[in-house]
Amino acid sequence: APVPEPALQVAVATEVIPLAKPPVRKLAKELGIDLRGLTGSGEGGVITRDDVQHAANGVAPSPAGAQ
Amino acid sequence: AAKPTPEQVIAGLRATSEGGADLVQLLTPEGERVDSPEFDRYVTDIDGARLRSLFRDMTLVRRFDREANALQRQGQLGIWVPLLGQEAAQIGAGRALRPMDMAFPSYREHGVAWCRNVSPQDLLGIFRCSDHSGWDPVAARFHPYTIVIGNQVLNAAGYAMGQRFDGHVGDDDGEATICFFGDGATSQGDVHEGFVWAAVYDAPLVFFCQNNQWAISEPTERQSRLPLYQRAQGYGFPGIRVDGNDVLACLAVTRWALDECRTGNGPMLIEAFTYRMDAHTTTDDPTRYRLSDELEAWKLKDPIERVRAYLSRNGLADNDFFEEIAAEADNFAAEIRDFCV
Amino acid sequence: AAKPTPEQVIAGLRATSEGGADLVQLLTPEGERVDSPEFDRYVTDIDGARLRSLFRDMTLVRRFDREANALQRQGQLGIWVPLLGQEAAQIGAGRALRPMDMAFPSYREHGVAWCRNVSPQDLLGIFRCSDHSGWDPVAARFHPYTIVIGNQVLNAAGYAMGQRFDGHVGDDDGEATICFFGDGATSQGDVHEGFVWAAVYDAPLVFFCQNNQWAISEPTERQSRLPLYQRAQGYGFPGIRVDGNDVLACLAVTRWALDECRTGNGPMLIEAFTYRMDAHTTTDDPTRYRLSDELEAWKLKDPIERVRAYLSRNGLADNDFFEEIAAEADNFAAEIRDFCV
Amino acid sequence: APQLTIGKALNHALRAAMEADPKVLIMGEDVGKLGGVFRITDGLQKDFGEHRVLDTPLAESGIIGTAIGLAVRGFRPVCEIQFDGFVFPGFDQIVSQLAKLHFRSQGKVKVPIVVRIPFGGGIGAVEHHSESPESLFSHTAGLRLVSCSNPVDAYWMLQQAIRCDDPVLFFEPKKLYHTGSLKETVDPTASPDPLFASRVLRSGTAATLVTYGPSVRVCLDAAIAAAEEGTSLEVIDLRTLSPLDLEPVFESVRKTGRLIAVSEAPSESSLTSEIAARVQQECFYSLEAPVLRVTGFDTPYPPTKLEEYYLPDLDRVLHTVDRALTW
Amino acid sequence: APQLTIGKALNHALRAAMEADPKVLIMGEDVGKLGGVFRITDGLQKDFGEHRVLDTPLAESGIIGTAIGLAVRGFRPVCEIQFDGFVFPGFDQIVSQLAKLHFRSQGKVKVPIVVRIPFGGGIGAVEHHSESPESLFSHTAGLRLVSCSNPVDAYWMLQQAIRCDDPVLFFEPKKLYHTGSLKETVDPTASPDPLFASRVLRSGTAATLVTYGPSVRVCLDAAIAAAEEGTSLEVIDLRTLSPLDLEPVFESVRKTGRLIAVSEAPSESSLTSEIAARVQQECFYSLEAPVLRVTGFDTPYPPTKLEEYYLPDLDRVLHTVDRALTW
Ligand SMILES: Cc1ncc(C[n+]2csc(CCOP(=O)(O)OP(=O)(O)O)c2C)c(N)n1
Ligand SMILES: Cc1ncc(C[n+]2csc(CCOP(=O)(O)OP(=O)(O)O)c2C)c(N)n1
Ligand SMILES: [Mg+2]
Ligand SMILES: [Mg+2]
Ligand SMILES: [Mg+2]
Repeated sequence: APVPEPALQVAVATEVIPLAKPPVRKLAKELGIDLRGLTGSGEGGVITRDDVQHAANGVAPSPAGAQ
Repeated sequence: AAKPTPEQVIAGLRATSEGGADLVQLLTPEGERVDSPEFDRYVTDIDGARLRSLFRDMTLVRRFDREANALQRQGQLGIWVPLLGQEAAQIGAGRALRPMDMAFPSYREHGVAWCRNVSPQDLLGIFRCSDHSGWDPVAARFHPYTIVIGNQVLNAAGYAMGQRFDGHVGDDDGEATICFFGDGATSQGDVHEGFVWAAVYDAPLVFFCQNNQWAISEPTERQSRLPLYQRAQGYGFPGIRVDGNDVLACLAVTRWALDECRTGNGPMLIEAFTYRMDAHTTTDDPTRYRLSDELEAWKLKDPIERVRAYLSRNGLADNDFFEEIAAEADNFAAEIRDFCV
Repeated sequence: AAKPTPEQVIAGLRATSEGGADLVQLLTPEGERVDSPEFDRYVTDIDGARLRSLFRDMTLVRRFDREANALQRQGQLGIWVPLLGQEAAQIGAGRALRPMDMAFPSYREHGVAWCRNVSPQDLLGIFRCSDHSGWDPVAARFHPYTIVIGNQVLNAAGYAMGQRFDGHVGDDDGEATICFFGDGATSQGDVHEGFVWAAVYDAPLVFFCQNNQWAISEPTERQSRLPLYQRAQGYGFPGIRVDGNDVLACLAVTRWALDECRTGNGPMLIEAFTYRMDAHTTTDDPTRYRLSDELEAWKLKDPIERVRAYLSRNGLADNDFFEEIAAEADNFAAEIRDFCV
Repeated sequence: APQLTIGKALNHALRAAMEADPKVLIMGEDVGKLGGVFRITDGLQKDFGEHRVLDTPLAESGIIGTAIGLAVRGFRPVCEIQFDGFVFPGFDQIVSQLAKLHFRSQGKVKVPIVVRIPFGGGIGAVEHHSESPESLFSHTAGLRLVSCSNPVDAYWMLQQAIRCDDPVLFFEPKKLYHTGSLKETVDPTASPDPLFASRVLRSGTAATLVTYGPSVRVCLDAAIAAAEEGTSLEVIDLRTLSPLDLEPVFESVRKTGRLIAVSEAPSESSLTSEIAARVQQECFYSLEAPVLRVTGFDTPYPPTKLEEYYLPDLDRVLHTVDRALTW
Repeated sequence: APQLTIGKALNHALRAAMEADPKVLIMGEDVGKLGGVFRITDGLQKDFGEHRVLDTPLAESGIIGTAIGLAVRGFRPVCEIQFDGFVFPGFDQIVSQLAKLHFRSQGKVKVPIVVRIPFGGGIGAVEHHSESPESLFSHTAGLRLVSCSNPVDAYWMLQQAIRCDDPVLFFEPKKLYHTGSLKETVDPTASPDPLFASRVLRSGTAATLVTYGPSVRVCLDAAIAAAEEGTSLEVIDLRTLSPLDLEPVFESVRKTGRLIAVSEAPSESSLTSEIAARVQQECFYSLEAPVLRVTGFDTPYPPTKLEEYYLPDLDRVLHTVDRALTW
């Protein structure tokens, strides 16, 4: 799929920003992943590197690996 | 009963008085020369030509002031700080300076700037809001205008200490510094500290207070019980009150004070008793706080008119001279206008 | 020649002088009563009992001071600011106050604190570094110690203005304020501004300057050409110099000044001419900057000894009395020590 | 209820406070007959007398220092500093006494003083008349700082500040004093918002603008302009600068993911630095872009011919919004 | 080359500067016979005379204000402010004149003044003797600020500051003045690092500590303690506080992903806020945790019986490192 203009669309479209630390956002950007589509496996629903990596690999993140 | 009576206070301080018994005056408002055994000798060189020159200084400076005021009204300047009425104090003090002396102005000393050869164009930058100070203060020996009330007094004290540390004080060829501030400024801590420092370091500094009777809307009673020149008493250096509308007296007294300083007897305080004939600045409205009577009374003491009267009465200047100066003033004003518009 | 001669300066300012011709003194260093047509009437109530009481005040306060100094040396206090030598100035001034009067100290006024019933324990918190001020300044009518030199002078001027605005000034029942500061403090802008405000608002404020000859290592010549009480001349209120080692004179002069203030003639400046017999604080080393001769000269003018001499000579106190006070002082010191250790 | 400018609202507030409490005094340079150089105290000396509206000697340390003494005596002085740049001679009394007396005396001495400071640029004045010194005071523990941006707040916040038992520095957006277009109906019978609380002025979704005082108008205008181009901006008026009330800002950032802090003051070690520092910590996982700032430059305030380049304006704010959106 | 404490190194630096340039003056309270309350000017009046080492009247506005005049006259005054808390009476001259004259005069007036300020706590002193006012000056455009943390820097930085044509506020970690264990060999023939540059004191990989002045020791000690537990910390000494030299900090954060800024000053609107604000912007995508701060509290400086709870110490720094590592 073509990479969307992530920042603009995300900001306008969501009510609550998907939680992720900046380097993870960067990774998502680089891999063309829209964080809105992900469920964070980190504490409090934070999206982790693994979550992004798995999404990029087309694999669902394992809840067990969250902690 | 320690407190002076209200009458004493008013006699000492207020605008409508003549400035009190201690006032040094060489030229009355009517243009009559008054003898002064003490100060005559400081103006023995002021012959007809030199007095005409002082007249010219004051006239041109006033014309500059009025032109700038008009330019402000027309939107060419952001603000103007009029000197109207203070020409004698500033030209008298300014012309007493020697080239190597240093001057620290507040923000109203356009007449002193003129004497330091600061061009009106360079000076106007501040009021056109295009710079904070347009001249070379080192070359002109005229510090940038200082707006924060009192600050420059300490800076001047330091400079004068430096003149002494450099060994440039002690005889007739010595250097001196002059510092200008207003009646309102005398309340500021910095002015006091300037007095303390200058006294302790024997600094060759003339404190020149133009008491123009008003600090914006506040009369001198809001700052002091006693005439301001008496402030010096508490510090151990002389204070003197001069008729600030008498250019000859201002010249004489400032020369005396500068001489005392350059020979090592500084500091000195001069209170030039004068009047701010216009508003504080072009944004001010003096009708809110003072009566026009007061202004009318002071018009009779106009600093320029008394010199005109003296020159005429003594045959030192004829009509041609006055017309010539008027024409020069017109040209000068036109130049300034051209520059701004 | 405007400048005073070095001799004049030194005669006026320096430690080893007697304080000059203007010094008000009621009790000589030898304990002899000097008549004063002007000030005797302010101490007519000081009979034997009352003088013994002043002696007791000074003795206990000195003992407190010495104990605190020792406690600091033993590590029980972080720092101590000795008052040694200034007992007469502080007890004289402190005992002149009425309950409704207000006092603004600097940081050395332990003797005044004593008169305001601030307990030594409450006072020591600052020096034990466990609080910044331990007493209730509102209840005691004794403001927190002020360390930033000069600040309290303006605060005191404001308070005194408030006494006037409240209508509590104007007759013998009026209130007054006293403000303590040192010789060094006179250079600060805030002290000047305090003079200006108090003068302009006719504030019932006694400026009480303890000239203990030193501002840490700097002698009074570093601050002024003239004796400090003369500073008042420039503001239009009276200045007076009192022998700061003479508790009777300090009491009389302060009562006079407070009375002038409460009846509406404030402000007033008192310079108490005294001597800091110990270091500036326990962290200071005065041997670096002053000769022990000076201290020896001042020991002859000890504020407590002259009262002891007067009491003895006039049969107003016997040995029992002095022993009793000594014992009380010992107990007092022990209490303080117990509290700290 | 009257329609008032900010300047008039402040004047009404002073009058109301003086009527409500005889201990309230006004002190400053030219506050009497002249009514202050901005006329904020207009008419008050005439109606309340010279002992309640004091034309003081010309010295700011004196104004603050004597106000402290008056406060210790039981008065509630409201001091006017004529212009922002002239607060500095009074800085020592503010920092060493005003801010510390309550703490020093373990709460026994109260100093309920309000120091009114007209601040900020945009009036074409000479040097020292356009400064924004608020960050110096927000760094100083022991002071409360507030700033109003509209007539209703001006009216209420000033009265609340005067009633507060702590010292309050009250920053007034001088360039808006007499702006007729900002006039609002001020209803003296209404009940005001709390003094020490921020307020969301406009809600939005794409990014948040947080600001105070004179820059509030700039941010609101920017939000309107952005809306026209389809970008929805949230605008928060801090109102209280110390203590800061950042909860509404955090909440907003958790929603928008982007924050731009706007102020006329130089950025270095400032309130906007503090906001950025706090938000990046509190909203770390929500930030889609770093907190950005639009401020005056780190130079002395320029000659006012240049001030339009110095002050945050619509273009700089919108440009920075774009940077945040495309980070 | 001698082994010197920071205090002695400063004394040697002053002597060297006075020998090198007859225009260098020393001014302040008690700087003459006493040699200053910390003895930093010890012996200088004896050797250079009363006209080069001036025991001034007791007023800080006077000290700064006359130093400015002396500088305009061509001197290079080095002013000593006795303690941090006493700089405030001189604040106006610093902010309104010292910081602005060069700018105001379009570069024609130079004011090469150094204001030495012993700062910070930890000496068990009474009120006003333990403050950290540097952020107030870093917010003020037109000033340069530096702070030394060791004898070699003390020796060179002070001389460099005196040679600088701009005004420099020189913050000295007073509690370390006479710490014998910090003695270093100061070689007057060596060539110093540039004045306005930060320095990485210790390199590490897990997180970065950035600090200045007295807290440098605390951070170095923390790094040593952390190393023992296997955590590698990088430590940066800012040295220059204005202008900040943050490039080395950015570089470090890009490597470690975590930054803790440490200072004794209250955090609100401070230098550490500024560092956090700048780093979160410049290193946004590198931050594994928000920039955290360990600072004094936002209260007036407490009675010194409590100062150990107020000042950043090893435990608070390490605890904050843990928070950053586990964010
Ligand atoms: C520290 C400071 N406070 C306030 C002002 C605002 N102000 C400008 S001029 C002035 C009155 C000055 O009166 P005075 O010293 O008599 O001088 P004049 O203007 O009459 O020449 C005031 C209050 C200022 N410039 N600086
Ligand atoms: C504004 C300020 N500057 C410097 C100091 C440091 N200091 C404390 S006491 C002192 C000397 C004060 O001398 P003086 O006023 O004569 O009072 P004394 O200590 O002799 O009673 C100095 C310089 C201070 N406390 N406050
Ligand atoms: Mg001052
Ligand atoms: Mg005037
Ligand atoms: Mg003393």
